Amino acid sequence: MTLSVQHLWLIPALPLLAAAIGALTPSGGRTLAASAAIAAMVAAFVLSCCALVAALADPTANLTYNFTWFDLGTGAVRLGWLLNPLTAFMCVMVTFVGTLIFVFSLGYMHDDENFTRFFCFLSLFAAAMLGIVVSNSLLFLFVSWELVGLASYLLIGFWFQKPEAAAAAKKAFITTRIGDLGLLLGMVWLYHARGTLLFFDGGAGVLEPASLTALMVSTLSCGLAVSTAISLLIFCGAVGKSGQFPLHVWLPDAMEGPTPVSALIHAATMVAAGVFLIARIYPLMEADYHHHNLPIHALTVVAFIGAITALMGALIAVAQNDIKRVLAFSTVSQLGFMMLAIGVGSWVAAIFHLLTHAFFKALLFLGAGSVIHAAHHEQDMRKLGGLSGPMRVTFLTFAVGMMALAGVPFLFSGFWSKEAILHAAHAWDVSHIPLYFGLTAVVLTAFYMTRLVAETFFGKPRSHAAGLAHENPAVMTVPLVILAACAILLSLLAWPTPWLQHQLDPQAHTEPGGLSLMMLSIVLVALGLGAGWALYGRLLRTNASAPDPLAAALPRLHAFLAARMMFDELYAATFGRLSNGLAALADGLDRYVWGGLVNLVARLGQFGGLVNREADEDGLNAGFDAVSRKVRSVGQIYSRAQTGETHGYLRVIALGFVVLVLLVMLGGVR
Amino acid sequence: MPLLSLIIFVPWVGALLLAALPRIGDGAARVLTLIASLSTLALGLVALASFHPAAPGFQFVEQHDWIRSLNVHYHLGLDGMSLLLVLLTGIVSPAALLASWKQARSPRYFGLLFLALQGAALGVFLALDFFHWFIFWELSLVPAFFLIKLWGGPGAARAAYQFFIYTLAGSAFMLLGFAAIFAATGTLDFTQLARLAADGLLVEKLAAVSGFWPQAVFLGVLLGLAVKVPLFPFHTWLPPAYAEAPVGVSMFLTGVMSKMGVYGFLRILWPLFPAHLHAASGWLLCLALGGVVFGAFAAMRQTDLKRMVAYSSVNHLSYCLLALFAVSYSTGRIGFTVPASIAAFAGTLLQMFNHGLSAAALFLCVGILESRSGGRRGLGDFGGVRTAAPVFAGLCGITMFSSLGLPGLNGFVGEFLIFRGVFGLAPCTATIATLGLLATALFLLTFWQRVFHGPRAGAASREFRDVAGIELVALVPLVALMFLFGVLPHLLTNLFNPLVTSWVSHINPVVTTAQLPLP
Amino acid sequence: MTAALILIALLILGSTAVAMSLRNLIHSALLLVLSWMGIAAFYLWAGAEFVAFAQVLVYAGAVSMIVLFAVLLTRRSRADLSIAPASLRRAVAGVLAGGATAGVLTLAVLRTNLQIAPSAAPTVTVQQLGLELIGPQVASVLVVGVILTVALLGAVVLAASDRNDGKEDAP
Amino acid sequence: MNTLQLCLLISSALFCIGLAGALSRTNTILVLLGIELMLNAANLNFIAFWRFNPAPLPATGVIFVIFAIAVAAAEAAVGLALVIAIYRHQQNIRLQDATRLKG
Repeated sequence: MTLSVQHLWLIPALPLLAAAIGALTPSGGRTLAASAAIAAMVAAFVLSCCALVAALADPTANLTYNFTWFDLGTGAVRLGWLLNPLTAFMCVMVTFVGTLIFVFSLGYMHDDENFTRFFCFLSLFAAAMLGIVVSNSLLFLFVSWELVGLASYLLIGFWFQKPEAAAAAKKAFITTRIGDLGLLLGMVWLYHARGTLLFFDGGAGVLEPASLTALMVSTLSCGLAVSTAISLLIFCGAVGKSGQFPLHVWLPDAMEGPTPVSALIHAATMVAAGVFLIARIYPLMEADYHHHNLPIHALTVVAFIGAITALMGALIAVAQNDIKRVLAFSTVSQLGFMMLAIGVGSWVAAIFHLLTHAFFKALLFLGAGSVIHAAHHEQDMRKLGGLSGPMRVTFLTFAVGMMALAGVPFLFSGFWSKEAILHAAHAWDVSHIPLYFGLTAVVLTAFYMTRLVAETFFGKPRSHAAGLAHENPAVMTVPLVILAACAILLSLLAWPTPWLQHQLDPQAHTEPGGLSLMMLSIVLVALGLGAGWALYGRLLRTNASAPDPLAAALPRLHAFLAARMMFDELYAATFGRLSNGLAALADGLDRYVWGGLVNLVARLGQFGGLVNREADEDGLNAGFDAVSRKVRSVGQIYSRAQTGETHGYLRVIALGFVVLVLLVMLGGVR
Repeated sequence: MPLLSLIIFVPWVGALLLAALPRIGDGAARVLTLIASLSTLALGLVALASFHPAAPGFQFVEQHDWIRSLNVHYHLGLDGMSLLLVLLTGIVSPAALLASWKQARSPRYFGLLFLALQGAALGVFLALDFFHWFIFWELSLVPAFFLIKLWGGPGAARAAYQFFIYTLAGSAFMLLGFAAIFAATGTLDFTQLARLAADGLLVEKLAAVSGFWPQAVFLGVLLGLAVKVPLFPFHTWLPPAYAEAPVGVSMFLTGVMSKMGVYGFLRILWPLFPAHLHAASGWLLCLALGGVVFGAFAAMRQTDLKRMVAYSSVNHLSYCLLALFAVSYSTGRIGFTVPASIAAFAGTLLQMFNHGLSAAALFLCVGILESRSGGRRGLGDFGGVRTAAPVFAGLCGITMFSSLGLPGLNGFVGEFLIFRGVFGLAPCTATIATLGLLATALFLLTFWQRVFHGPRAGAASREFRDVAGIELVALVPLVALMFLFGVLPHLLTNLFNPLVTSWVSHINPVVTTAQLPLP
Repeated sequence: MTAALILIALLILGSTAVAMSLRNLIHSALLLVLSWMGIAAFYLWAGAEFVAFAQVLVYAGAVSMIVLFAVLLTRRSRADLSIAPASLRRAVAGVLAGGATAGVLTLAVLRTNLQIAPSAAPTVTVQQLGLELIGPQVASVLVVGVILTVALLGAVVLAASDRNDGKEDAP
Repeated sequence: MNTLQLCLLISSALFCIGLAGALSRTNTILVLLGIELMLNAANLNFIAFWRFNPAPLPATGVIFVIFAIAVAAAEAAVGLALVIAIYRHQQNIRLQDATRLKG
């Protein structure tokens, strides 16, 4: 059974419907809201599978269905749906992981009083993400993109009574919006340059050769190709959404939301959107690549930003103590890997890593959630420990996730997707710096994940809460098991044959991955694992306040990393102050300058009145008074004529008339 | 049936009825006011039903001789832009009345003044002869003044005087300008004047009187309209007036009256003085940009919620002017393209409508907050309202996101089209203007965070009613319309697409080649 | 023709002059009715029938009645009806002023070269008048109507007896 | 002297009689009647000019007189009402006694 592209809108529409149901359900209707949300996700998953079947029938085809949203002048603003393997794989991943996270939430949020609203927001989140995926128009993609931002805002701030959660939500929204402004400008520019925002439109779409050529050929005054400028602007959006350097600061704070939300944000929906966007518009990003006279290529920027992000995220993760924060920075790092992959020209590797990462990162977050839930919301791993016994299922599945993330060879999907990226970086002919950054990050990843597992699960419980922890009900563990299985099984997509690669991009030449590079990365992973075990596994801390061995060795570096490289402070000192200053300036201008001007004019008027009055009193009025006294006395004389006697008046009128006529007649006055 | 006259005068008849019934009860006065106010919506829908968007020119035209010796006609007409604004008035006015439903002090006089204000605003949107257009324009000031002064907050008297004097001073210049136009051309009819201007005769005739006149007249009219919109930096009357006015009046001021200025720009200044506008548009573009950026940043700094929303109005309206000035700026230059201009104009009209909805609803929300806290509306007077009043928080949140331009709600389409247009015409301006978008998000989210999130504090720590009854009746339709026009913008764009197209096609590049320096 | 005019003139002027000099107010009023009838006769002579009838109706009918009522309302005793002419000085002054005006006017009339129509009297039918009145002159008719109404109301207000008047107006 | 001039002389005489009467009598009612006579004299002129105009406009003089009569009637009504009011106030209707309005 296949799903035709006309009906592709059903996939986002179903969760949206569930969100509407959840929004209108009173807080008592828990079952209705949750079942609607999960049923919608399952249905969307089934539809996505059908869509996948349809897409794989001809992987090279871009099936589109375009329609008019509204007329504008003589033209129209058009939207559309696009079905190709990229869409289909993403849909399947989002709906599958989403469904599992939804089910997990049933258990995790069971005691929350805003249960229905939570499912409403989750559904909205999934719907918006699916909207991004199925869109054949940058405009509709942007619409969904912003809705993703909204949903993340609502979910991160779900426990809005906590000031930290509220602040984190706002930070996430604002930070991603900074990137979105770039995306908006890029989109507007693209629209202006091409007159359409459809990706594929029978030859007229922006991702089709005619358009790409036109965009690449025209250059700006600074020598940049228009396509480069547009690509970079759009990339700004991805930087914000996908937590790339330098806009990654919101991602760790987003941990303030409930853990399933973190799982959703970090695995399936929000951060994946940025990578997906760049993969979607890859032809545009790549358009300037073979044009050698340009000062800069869009993809180069992407690769370096990705490499910096990968290394930076891994470094910061080493020094975090909050279990979710470690995972958050590992997400930053892995997203950097994906961007790196796109930047070095292999968007397929990026999507592959996106898919595998979605599964094992969801697994890790849900596992962390399971731990947190069991340990009564204790998230500091220095206070955990010894959970491998009481939480058997969680421990095992978490270990699978950890090994997938660390890139333990062969069995785990993460290894294959990471290898694909490293190979692509190796094959990149511009620079090898991203490769070295990536390899360093690989070591660090293995290191901090080992630390995480060791501190959380091994040794003895180091707090009362951790001591009381026991395994969670099946509604929470079953999704873990499924995800763990997937984290392993997904290896099959890449090995023994690079099947996924063929489906996504049949023309791509598969690099015959150098065996030496693979060996090197295996050695590096082993190094990381070993170092982690040596530092944290053997010397298990005995109580929560015992010093960190790394902090003891390199206190200043550790403090710097623990403070997340001071980015927040840096931004607060620069942009925060700048915008506050601008606000103060604007307000001051208003209050004192413009308002002052207006008041000055008013004062001048008043002053004029005052001067006038004084001058009148002393100068003019004195004269006037004299004159008017004279006039008054004369008037009094004259007023005696006003006897009030009617006859007198009448007589005067008659005589006046006679005199007048005589004057006219005799005097000849004509 | 003289539909347009009915639209204008039914509210006034309602006001007269209220004036003639001194012994009417408070409840009956409220109901009568509401019915008279709703007539605008009903008649607007009648006009909508028989409106032909594709027909050129004005529809439902009523033209009668009035003062023959002055060549003044009673001339009413309706095109897509007027219809949009009439409908907006029809939507916002009843909502504003409902928002002031609990107004304890003499609802009869309140209703009387409000209906007078509504009729005057409608007259401005429908009149096509400067003579009565200006009468309506000035008449709208009088009830607004009394509404602010008598029903407003503690600083209301000062704010009302400032509002009145400032706008009156502005329109005095406009009146002088039109007196000059009348002296030179002998007509005050907008359509005739526009035709003269299109042939280049208007400036010629003015210049025949004295070389300085065209510029002076242009500046006079510009000043009058700029104060009304308001264009940065003529906006200082706005925040106190909006903040001190009672909630319903704030809603009407921001929802409808602020549109009068933009309407004037599009109906009068641009058609009559395209060349002068073009010559001045560089400066004006900077001023509009200043409004966008400074309006938003100044809002960030406010602690009074109403002032904050008032500044956001400055910001949002400046987008409309930004688009207009960008079109004017680029006519005859290399950057000019027809699709971008169409998008800019369509965005302007959409933004006018959508800002009316969102800002009115935002004021309504602040008013509800104010009513719960005993008149206080500082940023620090609340906290955790979302816990106390979840439904209200939801509706207010939707309003806020609509004002912030979230896709899926009404604000987005207009802003997108404006950016699309302005970017096509003046890219740097559009780039800087995005700062305004960012600052808008910043201050609205700060407002939301401080007032609604966190633990219950301030007014919300005591008993805090959720929205119910009348408030819900006022707020829910506005919110529903936000969704409707966000998803289906063609409901609005179809009304003015042909109009906008014809505007752009009538831009005469020849006029603009003559670079007229400002004095 | 001229003879008729002279007869009419004699009637008008004679009755008026006598009316103005009589002592008895009632007699004066009645003589003035005669004078007004004479004026009506003049209108008839000149061919303006409608005006003549209006004159009869308004002056001979209505105004004379009002005058009589006013006379009767403003007397306290029978003696009040006969009023001696005012002081001789006043009378002389009045006659002098009137005579001077008359002289001037006569001079003016006689010295002015006035052309007259050789043709017969212009005819104007009542229908023409009516059309004129509700056509081009409709605004004036309306204004006159308003004036009459207001005058009527004003007259009623002024004349309406109010018992407290005296007290309030007392200086 | 033609007919028109004769008519004008008659009206002048009437006017002057009215004037003399109004000036010499002290009874307010008679003064008012004198004024009415002056108005009538003016009406006579209108009709005379209308009658003997070389190029008569249709009905203009007649219309004028009709309006004048209407206004005169109104004036008479108001004037006599005033007389009654004055009488009620000062118990006589001697015009020279009604001087309270003097400046």
